[in-house]
This record gives sequence, C-alpha cells and structure tokens, in this order.
Amino acid sequence: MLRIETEAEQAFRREVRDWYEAELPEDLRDLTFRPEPAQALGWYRRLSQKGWIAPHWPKAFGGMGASPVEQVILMEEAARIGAPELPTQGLNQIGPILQRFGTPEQQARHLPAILNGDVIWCQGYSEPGSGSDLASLRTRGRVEGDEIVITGHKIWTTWGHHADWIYALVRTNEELPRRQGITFILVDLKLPGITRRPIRTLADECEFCEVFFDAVRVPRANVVGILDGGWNIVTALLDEERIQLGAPSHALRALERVRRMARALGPVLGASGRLRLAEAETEVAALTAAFLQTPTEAEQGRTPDASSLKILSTETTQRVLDIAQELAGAAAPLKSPASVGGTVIDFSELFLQSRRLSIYGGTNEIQRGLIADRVLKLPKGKRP
Amino acid sequence: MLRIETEAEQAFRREVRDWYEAELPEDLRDLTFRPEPAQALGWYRRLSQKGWIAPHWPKAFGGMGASPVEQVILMEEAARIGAPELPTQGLNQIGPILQRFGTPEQQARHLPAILNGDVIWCQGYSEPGSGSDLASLRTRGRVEGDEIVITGHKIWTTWGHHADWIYALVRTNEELPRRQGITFILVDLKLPGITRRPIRTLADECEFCEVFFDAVRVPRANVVGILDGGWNIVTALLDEERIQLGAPSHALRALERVRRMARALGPVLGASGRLRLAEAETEVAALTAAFLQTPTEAEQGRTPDASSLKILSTETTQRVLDIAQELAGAAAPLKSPASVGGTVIDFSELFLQSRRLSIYGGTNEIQRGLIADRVLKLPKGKRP
Amino acid sequence: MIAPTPEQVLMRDSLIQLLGDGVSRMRGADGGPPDRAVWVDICEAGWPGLLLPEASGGWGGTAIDMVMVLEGAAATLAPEPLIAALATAPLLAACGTEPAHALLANMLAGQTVVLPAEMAISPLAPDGGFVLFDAPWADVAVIGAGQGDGFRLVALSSAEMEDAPLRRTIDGGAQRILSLAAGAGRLLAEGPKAAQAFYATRDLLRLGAAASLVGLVARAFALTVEYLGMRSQFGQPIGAFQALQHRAASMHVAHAAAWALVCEAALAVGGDKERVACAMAKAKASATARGVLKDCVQMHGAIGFSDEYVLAPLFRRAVTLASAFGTPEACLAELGCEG
Amino acid sequence: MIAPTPEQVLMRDSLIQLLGDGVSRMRGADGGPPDRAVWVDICEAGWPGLLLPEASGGWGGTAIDMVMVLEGAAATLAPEPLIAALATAPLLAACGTEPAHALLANMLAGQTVVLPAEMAISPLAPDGGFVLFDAPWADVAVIGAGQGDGFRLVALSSAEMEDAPLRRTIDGGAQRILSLAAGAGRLLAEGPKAAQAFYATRDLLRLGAAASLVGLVARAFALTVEYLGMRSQFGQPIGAFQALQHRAASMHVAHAAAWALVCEAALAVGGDKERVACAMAKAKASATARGVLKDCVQMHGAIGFSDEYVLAPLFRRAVTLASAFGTPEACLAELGCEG
Repeated sequence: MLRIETEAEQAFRREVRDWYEAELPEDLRDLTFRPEPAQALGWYRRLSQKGWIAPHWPKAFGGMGASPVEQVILMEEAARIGAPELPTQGLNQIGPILQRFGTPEQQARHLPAILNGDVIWCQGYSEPGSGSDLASLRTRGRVEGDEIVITGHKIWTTWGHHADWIYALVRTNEELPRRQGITFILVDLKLPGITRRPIRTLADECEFCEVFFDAVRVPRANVVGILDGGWNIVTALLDEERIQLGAPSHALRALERVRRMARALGPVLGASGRLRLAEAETEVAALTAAFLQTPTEAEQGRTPDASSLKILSTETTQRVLDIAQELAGAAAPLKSPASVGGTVIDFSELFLQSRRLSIYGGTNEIQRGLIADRVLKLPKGKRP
Repeated sequence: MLRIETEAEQAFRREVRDWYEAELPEDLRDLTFRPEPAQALGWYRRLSQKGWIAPHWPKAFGGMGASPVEQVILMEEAARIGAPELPTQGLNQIGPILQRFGTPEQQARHLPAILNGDVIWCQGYSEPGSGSDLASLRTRGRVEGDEIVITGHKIWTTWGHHADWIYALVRTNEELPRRQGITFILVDLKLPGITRRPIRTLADECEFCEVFFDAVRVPRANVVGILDGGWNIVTALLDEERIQLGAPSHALRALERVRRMARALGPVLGASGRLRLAEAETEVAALTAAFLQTPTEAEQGRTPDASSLKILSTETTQRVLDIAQELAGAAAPLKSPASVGGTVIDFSELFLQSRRLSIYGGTNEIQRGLIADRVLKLPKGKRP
Repeated sequence: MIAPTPEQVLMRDSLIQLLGDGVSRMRGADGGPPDRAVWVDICEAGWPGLLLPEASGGWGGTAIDMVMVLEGAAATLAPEPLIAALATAPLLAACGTEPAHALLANMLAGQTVVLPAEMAISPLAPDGGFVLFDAPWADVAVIGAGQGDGFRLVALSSAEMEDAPLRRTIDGGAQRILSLAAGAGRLLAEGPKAAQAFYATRDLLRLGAAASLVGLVARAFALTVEYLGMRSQFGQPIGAFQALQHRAASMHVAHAAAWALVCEAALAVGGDKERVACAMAKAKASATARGVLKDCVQMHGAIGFSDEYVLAPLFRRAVTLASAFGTPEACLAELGCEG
Repeated sequence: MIAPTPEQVLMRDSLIQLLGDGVSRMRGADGGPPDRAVWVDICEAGWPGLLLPEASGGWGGTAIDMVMVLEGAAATLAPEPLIAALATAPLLAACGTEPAHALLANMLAGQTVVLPAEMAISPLAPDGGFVLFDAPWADVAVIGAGQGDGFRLVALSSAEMEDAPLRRTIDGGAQRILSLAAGAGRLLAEGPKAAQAFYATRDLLRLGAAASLVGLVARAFALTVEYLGMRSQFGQPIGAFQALQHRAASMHVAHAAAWALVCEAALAVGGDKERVACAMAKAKASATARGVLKDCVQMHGAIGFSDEYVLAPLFRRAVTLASAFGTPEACLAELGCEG
C-alpha cells in the first residue's frame, strides 16, 4: 500500500505486526500448503479471539467491519511474516451469503461457528459435466415432506475432505428452465449417504475432493432462500467470492517469495533481476490499489467490478510467481522450500498452486465474458 | 540464419554483400519509408538486371528460383546495409497469381513488366464496408459485350497513388451466393473514370489510397480465370501473399534497428538491455528458421502453414520494434532518423509503420480463425 | 474506480472546455513555434498555480486534484505543456530566491514558459543528457544537477538552448538534449533542500504524465468499444466476436489497474513512498498505454492505422508521453536500486 | 515443420517403444534411487552411442537425429537421463585419456551412469555451484572448471557427492549442488581442447533439452486440442468458442516457431554459430514450454489442475527441464555478452 497512512492506521499496523510476531507459532510460518485443520485451528481460534478472523464482515455479525485499508494492512503483515492460508469458504463465501439470504435461525446457527472455527465449510457447485456451465448441473434434490433427498456427484470441491458442512446447488425441479429449478442448500457432511474421495493436484497436495451423494436426507430448513430459487443466490455469491478472490493476499504472499529470493541473491540479482523485482512490486501495488477501491459498507451504492478484480488479482499473482521462477534459476523446480541464510524460500509450490487461481471461482474466461457483457455492454452475437 | 552454410551459399552471401556495398546508392540506404517510384526505380531495375529482383519466382518466369536459404541470405544482407523496401505487390502477389491462373497472353504482357519495373501494381480488395469480410464487397462490374464496366469504391489500397495497374475484385453477379459472383480483374489505372485520393497513415506517410471507379470500361480479356470465379483465385493469392508476408525481411530490418541502438548505447546497454537484444535476436532467428522450412519448388506436395507464418512474422517484427522502443529510451518518440556516430538510427518510424503488419494481408485475427479451422480442425460453434 | 469529487469534476470540465479540441493544434505544431493563444488563456485562468498554496497565489490543490484534472485533459490532445507547468510551479516557489520568484511570477502570468529538463539516457546520449520535452514551448529550461551540497538548480534561457538541435517528435512536438556547461545558466537555488524540491517536482511530472497516459487510454478504449459495437463484418457487429470481447475485457482490466495505481500514488505524495509510488505509476501507466493503444489500433483495422481518425494522434501522443519524464524501464530500474 | 526422415522415424519409434509409458516411473521416483531396468535396456540397445562416430562403437548420428529422437521420446515422460547420456558420450570420447575411455565403456555398457554437472546460479548458490540434475541416477558426475590451459575436466564418484544435500524436484527427480574442492575428483582431461569438448557437450545438452521441451509442448497441445473438441459446456464443444480458438492458434504458432528454431540449431552444430544457436534454442523452447503448458492447463480447467490426468506431470517436467542445462534467462544473458 503506497498511500500515506493515518496515525490510526499506522498504529493498527504496528499492533498487527507485533501481535503476529508474538503469537504466530513457528511451525505455522512460511508454509506453502494450507495446513490441515488439526494443525491450523488453534491459530484460527487465536485470530478469532483477537477479533481479526473476519475483517470484511460487518460488526453486526461479529466481524471487524474493517476498512479496505485495514484489510490490506492485515494482509501485508500476514504475508510479511509468512502466516498460513486458513480455511476461507466459510469466511469469504457462505458467511456473507447467509448474512444476506439466510434466515435468522440459519445465521444464528452457522455464523458464530464459522467465526470461532467450529465448522469448516466447502462448496458443492461443480460436477463432472458442469464446470463453467454451472446451470447444467444434474445432482438431484427430491422433496419428500420436510426433507430433500439428494443424489448426485460433486467434484473439484476445495478442501471437501476436511470440511464439516457443504453448501451445494441441487436441481429440485426438472421441469423449469435450466437456471430455475436449482436450490441452494446447506448439508452436514456427516449425514449418511455421503462419501468423499480426495484428488491430488498439480501441486501434489490434496486440495480437491469428489463428493458423492446417495439419497442423502437433508432437512428442508437447510434451504437458503426459496426452493428452486438458488440461481440468484449463487450469482450473488459468485460476486461476493470474486471480491475476496480479488484481494491481494495471494499476490502479497507471492511477492514475499520474490523479495526473499532477491535478498538471497544479493548483488548477483543484477540489473535485469532488479527490473523483475520492481515489476513484481509494481504489479502488486496496482492490484492493492484496485482492491482499496472496493466499496466499504458505507458505500453500498457502488457495485464493485468484481470480475475485473478477480482477473487482476489472479493474473497478478501468477505473473509474480513467473518472476519468482525466473529469479529461482536452477532452483526453480525444487519441490520443497529450502532455508537460505535463515529465511525459508519456496521455489515451486506456490507457483504450481497458483495455476488454479485463474480456474476457480469462475474461470477467467467466464469473467472476461461477464465484463464484455455487463461492463462493456458489447453486442451478443449469432455464432462464434 | 544459424545453420552452417554450404560453400556455394557462403560464396553467394559474399557476392550479395559486395555487390550491395558497391551498387546501392547512398541516398537509398537506411530509409524508413518506402522511396517513391522516381527515387527507387533505378535501383529496382539494377536489381532486376542482376537477376535478383524476384528470388522466389521460378526460373521459367524469369525469377531466380532461389532456395529459401538464398532468399534469406538476400534479405539478411539487404537489412544489414539498409536497402530500401521496394514495391512488392507485383512481385509477391499478382506475379505469382498470373503464373498460376493467368493466360499465356496475360503472363507475357505483365510478368516481364513487373520484373523490369515498368509497371507498378496495387491491390483492390478492401472497401469501406468490406475488410475482413471480403466476400461482402459491393464494387460492381457489369458485363457489356467485350467489356466490364466497373463502378465502386476501394480503400486502403497500398501504394494506390503510385501504381500503374490494379488487380481488383468486383461483383459481376448479384444473384449468386456471396462468394460466387466475384470476378478477379486487371485494370489499367489510366483508364477514364478512375480517381484516387491518398490517405495519410499513423506513421505520417501516404501509404494508402482510396480508389473510385465510375463506370470504368475494362476489356473482358483482363479477367483472370473465369467470370464470377474470382474467389478461388483470391484465396490462393492470399496464401501466396501470406507466405511472402511471412518472410523475415521486415523482422530483419527491425532487428537491424535494435542492433544499431545497442551499438550506440555501448556499455550503457547494461545487463537488461543485453537481454532484450538477445531476445530480439532469438525471435528473429526463430522466424527465419520457420521461413526456411517453407517448401521449395521441388517440394510441391507440402502445403505451407501460411497463416502461422504470417502471424509469426508480423508479431515478431512488432515485438522487435517494441524492444527498439525500449532501448531508444527518451529518444523513442523522435520522428526522423538521426545519425549517431556515422550510423543512421530510426527511432519511431518503422515502429509506427509496423502496426499495419497485423492488419493487412488478412488480419491476424482472421489468420487465427483459419488456423483453428483448417489446421487444428476445432469445431465450429453455434454462437459467440 | 476512484470517482472524482464534484469539485474535481467542475475543475476538470472547465479545463477541458478551455483546451477545446487540441487535435488540430497538436497536428499543426509539427515541431515549430507554438501558438500561445490557448496557453495565455490557461495561465489567465490560473491553472499553473493549481498546486501552489493559496498564500502564494495558487489554488492549494492536491496531487489527487492534479491527477483528476490531467486525466480528463489528456483526451483533448492539447499540445500545451500543462503537466510540466503544474509540476514546475511548486519547484520555483520552493526555491525562495529572487530569480526563482521572478520566474514564477512571469510563468503564472503566461509570459514565460518554464519547462524542466530531465537527465535521461538514449542512443543519442548514452552518457546521459538533459532532455527538454516540448522544447519549442520553452522560454526557460530548468536543470537540476549535482548532489547534496553540490546540487544546483539553474535556469537556461532560450538563447542558451539554441545550440542543441531541435528534434521533432511524433506527437507534433520536439525535444532538445541540453548540456550544462560549468557556470552556464542562472542559479535559482542550491543545496540539499533545492535537490529535495527538484525531486519532488520530478515525482509530480511522473504522476502527471501517468494520469495523462491513463486518460489517453480511457479515450482510445472508449472509442474502441464504440467501434466494436458499430462496425459489422460477417453479418454482425465485430464486438460480438468472443475473441475480441475477451481482449476488450483484458484492456478494461489493464486500464482499471493503471488508474487505481495512479490514484494511489497521488495519495502517497508527501509521504515516505512518494518517490517509489510515482515511479511505479509512471511505469505502469506507460506500459498500459503502450499495450492498450496498440490493441485499439488493431481492433479498428485499417481505419486505426489511418491518420484521418483520432486514434492515430492518441497513439502517437501516448508513445511520446510513455517515454517522457522517465521511461517505464528507467522508473523501474530506479525502484530496483532503491528497493 | 521439418519432417523427420523415414530412418529418423524408425529410430524415434523404437526408442519410444523401449521407454514405454514413463509416467509411472516418473511418478514413482520421487527423488529416490531409480529403477535401472529400462536404462539397461536403453544402453544395451546402444542409445548412448547415438552421437559417437561408428569408429568408436557409436551410430554416427547427427544433431538432427538427436533432436528428432528426443522430441519424440520426451512425450513418454520417461525419467531416464537420456539427454545427458547422449551429450556426454562424445565428451568422454573426445578426452583421449585412459580414465575417460574406461568411463565411456562402462557408460555404454549401462553399468555406470555418468552425468554432467553445470555451473548455475540460484538463490541457493548465488556465487554459482555445480548443479547436478537427475542426481539420484549419477554414479559419476563430470565437472568442467577453469579456463584455457587451466581448464580441468574431472569425474566425481558418488561417494564424493554425498555431502551435497539431495533436493527433490517436482518431476520426481532430484538435484544436488556440488562443489569442487581443489584436487578433488579424478582428472579426465585438461587444457583448451578439453574445454572445447566440454562446451560442445553443453551445447548438445541445451539442444537436447530444447528438443525435449518442444516434444512436451507438442503432446500437451495435442491433448488440449483433443479436449477442446470433446468437452462440452453451454451446449457446444468448448473448442467452438472463438476466444479459445484464437488462443489455441497462438499456441500452435508458438510451438511451430520453437520447433523450427530447434531444428535450425541442430543444423548449426559444428559451425561458428553452434553456441549461439543452442543457447537460443534452449531459451526459446523453455519460454514456449512455460507459456504453452500454462495455457494447456487453463484450457482444461480443473482437470488440468488435477494430478490424475497426464497434463500435470507434463507440466512439471516442462518446468523442470526449462530450468535445466541453462535457464532461458542465463542462455539469453550469455548471448547478449557475446553478441
């Protein structure tokens, strides 16, 4: 962040930095993979107690109601010290959606559990045949009295094998046009009939899962919004998700890699390496500047250009990690981080992981289509 | 060209270099704009007498029948000494098409005139409403006995105001589907009813022309191929044109700029500048390598991937000139070439001119579509 | 996007009105002596005082004000040296010497055009030279040289510039590469404080150029979106072709990022990160302008390459401005050295 | 595209058959000691002698033969150190000393795997270190150091490498950064002629890696084109979407250019431009592989990011190979220094 900070902001930054230095356990620093719940939840709860787990949530729901500047300060300090990535589906996705569309009962039950780390969430959207074309999904939910009986197959479910609950889209009405007849529902993953299979990724981690539903009986009270009315919610959620996908947190973590490599290289970095470092710094500064312009709670009228932010954030991160690969030289393909002069340097893991950024949360191709359509209002055509 | 040259090739290179050094007039060296006919034709004829004006033409038609290697040697030596760009529409476009589709009379009349520089040609394809979508052209040719009476409006006619003849597409039949009913015809620009208006370009030169036809009476003998059968010819010509648009001549000229700037900068070029120079050299080497693989006369069976070569050539040239702009530093926007330590350096002119490369000869977007369709055989779709 | 305040909108629009359609003046100039009529109007309206404190007869404007105004003004393609004037006034005011004070007064009155020359490297001056952009405008060139106590800020008169050849630029302007002989010029200020003021002005020049570049991008892109909706080929508007849609979306994102960074840099002026932020903003805006303008030309096809359409002068101005007041490469290289 | 001769096709296909599906061996390795069964078959078939003159018991193959064979073999993802073996045999043959001769004989017999270590810079070794790729395979590492008359080519035994930590790479292999203590290792040859042979081998390593990278690109791109025709979304194959079509066309062009340059560089081996050509080919092939493989993953969507599909190991091998035997940046930087 380049702008002049107010005294309050400076004080907040000092507080965050000191607190992180004092509180973040050594074994959670400089991890490249998201630590598993058993390892991470203690820290999650510590942040929760401190009141910093949900900077972007309104105070009314137990969040910080933090300004974009405060959010960026938290992200910058977390990147600097190498704080781990934590489960985000609850905080960034289903949390905000329940705040907007949930019943008071649903809010009361689920929001505190997200904040204090009692429940880890995952997202059940994609299916083998339905990726970018989400509305073609085929997992069925049959209404039977007070229950909805779900049968189907979700895939690419991030952290599905670690999660306690899933929020899913199921087709509850086959008669209606594709985008109608879809219901948004909350499902306890302990229910009978659910099986999960982790999927290894390009980055050699189990980030994904397949989730199979075999006549899983879910209380109808778990429907968010109205039956058959899930599409509007998912559209809203995608926007919500994209804003958080547009946060510079990943890019800042990536930049920290580049900075550490540059430091390790010292004078060997040379003129062309310095140019690359400066490029990385500039790209992340631009992304951060763009994120700082997302509307605050006080500016409800302005709709953020969430698709642009998602593209900018993910492609900036990827570009910065490309630079990291360049600076890594012969060490670029090393699998595990290595310690160099007391600093841990990750060479390839974040780079490999980052390939997913432009795929998930609506591929960047889908985002470009949305921008052409909604922002630029370009004409729709007859044929490709 | 990187490959080991044969002794004959080395000897040819020496001959070309010595001859250029001895023969190319000083006032035609290091020009950025194509010199006008009055200035250039002497040199054109000198090359013609030497037998080097049409390296890629078969010997049967008075060309050199040169191998790709010999063609590249000629281009490299021309770039090195700063030889001027000459009129190419006759040599690269209508010449080859007449060789393939012309009557013996048309060949006898026009080919020698192209070779010896007596006639300068231009191309009448584009119209105000028909650019990429060439088949929508509306210039009409009405058959009246032994004549075709042409009325219409061509635009973006390269060198139209300097040309003696135009080869044009006109619609001779309104009843047939769009791609039929088009006739390919040769028109003497001195005929009554033709007016021309030069158009200045981004690069502040008059490269383009508008050509208006008002009931211009052209002998029917000037039709190439059959009446209403011009589309097949234009398709063949576009391929022919693309191969020559795929030659590395522009890229080599661009690279010469970069080399001269690098030399002028000397040690100030620095590590990052040297990297840029190396990048430019590598890109041009790759293009040259690709061009060297175009089939020779002896390999008629292999169809060249003309669209790929056109994209590669034009985008390589543009990339190299981007690098030139970078190395130029504060001098990047200087309008006219300047002499530095005895060498002439062009800063912006070729860069500005090069913007047209990806537009003419079928835009690079059209080429990408052709590759998707013809080479990759990707499916055709229902809507954009 | 950061939206301008209603006050900033008023300021910007009044300047745009004053500048009118700058294209004809830009085309007409072609390296020759400029027509100063519009410039005198600009000065009489008080614009060069935008960043001066009200106590010094200025408007007390902020860097954000400057950015908002210049972003809008850029699209007029007016050839007047606005960026340089806005950034130079605070420098002259900060000198605190009689000659500087007199120069400022003449400048604000529209009588004397004072432009800063910038140390820059090029194949024409591999060892560096003081490049004076918009040279035909300059009655006086301000040059800073030396370090610490040895820093000197001097003013060269137009007579002292004449030896350096005037070289035309593609936007209708011209530049000179000045050299500074020992003892040449009139001393305006010296020492570390003068150096500080000089570098602050360099930051403002970069920021102003960055804002202008983003303004050029905005206009060129708006024209392109309009053209995509209007021009038909193959029976539909070309804007319906997905390949062009996706590229247009990328251009939109690039513009938004550059503009965000320019606004952010304006919020950094006066702080620790001012230098870094302005260099970043200039680098990013220049690179974005180079990239987006090229795509705008490409998407227009042949008409984009014709000089009869406004895209060509927009393109040439963007190329010119991208390399003025610190090329992107020079700005990034500086960052790398400090970082 | 340069088409292989019928003989080259036969050679290539017989090697591909010998290598079989290398993916499982690649995945299985994970930095540990390799299974040498396939390697022994390769040696028994005589492959490491490809570039040796027939008089020395080799096949008398050319650089073009090597390029054609390795381009095809790369797609198998076999973990065996083929490139290094092919390039090292001529080096050992050129030494003309007893130890080198013995080493070559053992190598050709499949008993001893001899790999060259390459001076390279990284954050782990900012002052440079001898990086040994595919370290778990190496019984002997060959290191060249010094200049002119002081050049020495030495062989380190596996015992002499053990101090350097084995670091796993993402393609299932591992590397070590070796150092060369004075007097360590066994002298194979010295002086300018040895240096010349050593640098010729470096050129072959780069060329071989470049050919392999193009082979990886070819396979990944073919899979992608197939997927584009097969995967449907929004009621049509995604390959019908123009934005993807145009990107696929760009990938095709990039692949064609890289392959053309690799073939051209093979035609330069033995000539004045060998060094430059091989460095260019390596730089270009690496950059193309990095770029195209990323787009292949993106176009596949989530399945491209899954390890259960062959694209993931292709991607990881490409990333690994792009940085082996001279990163693109190092190759280009060398060019710049010589140019």
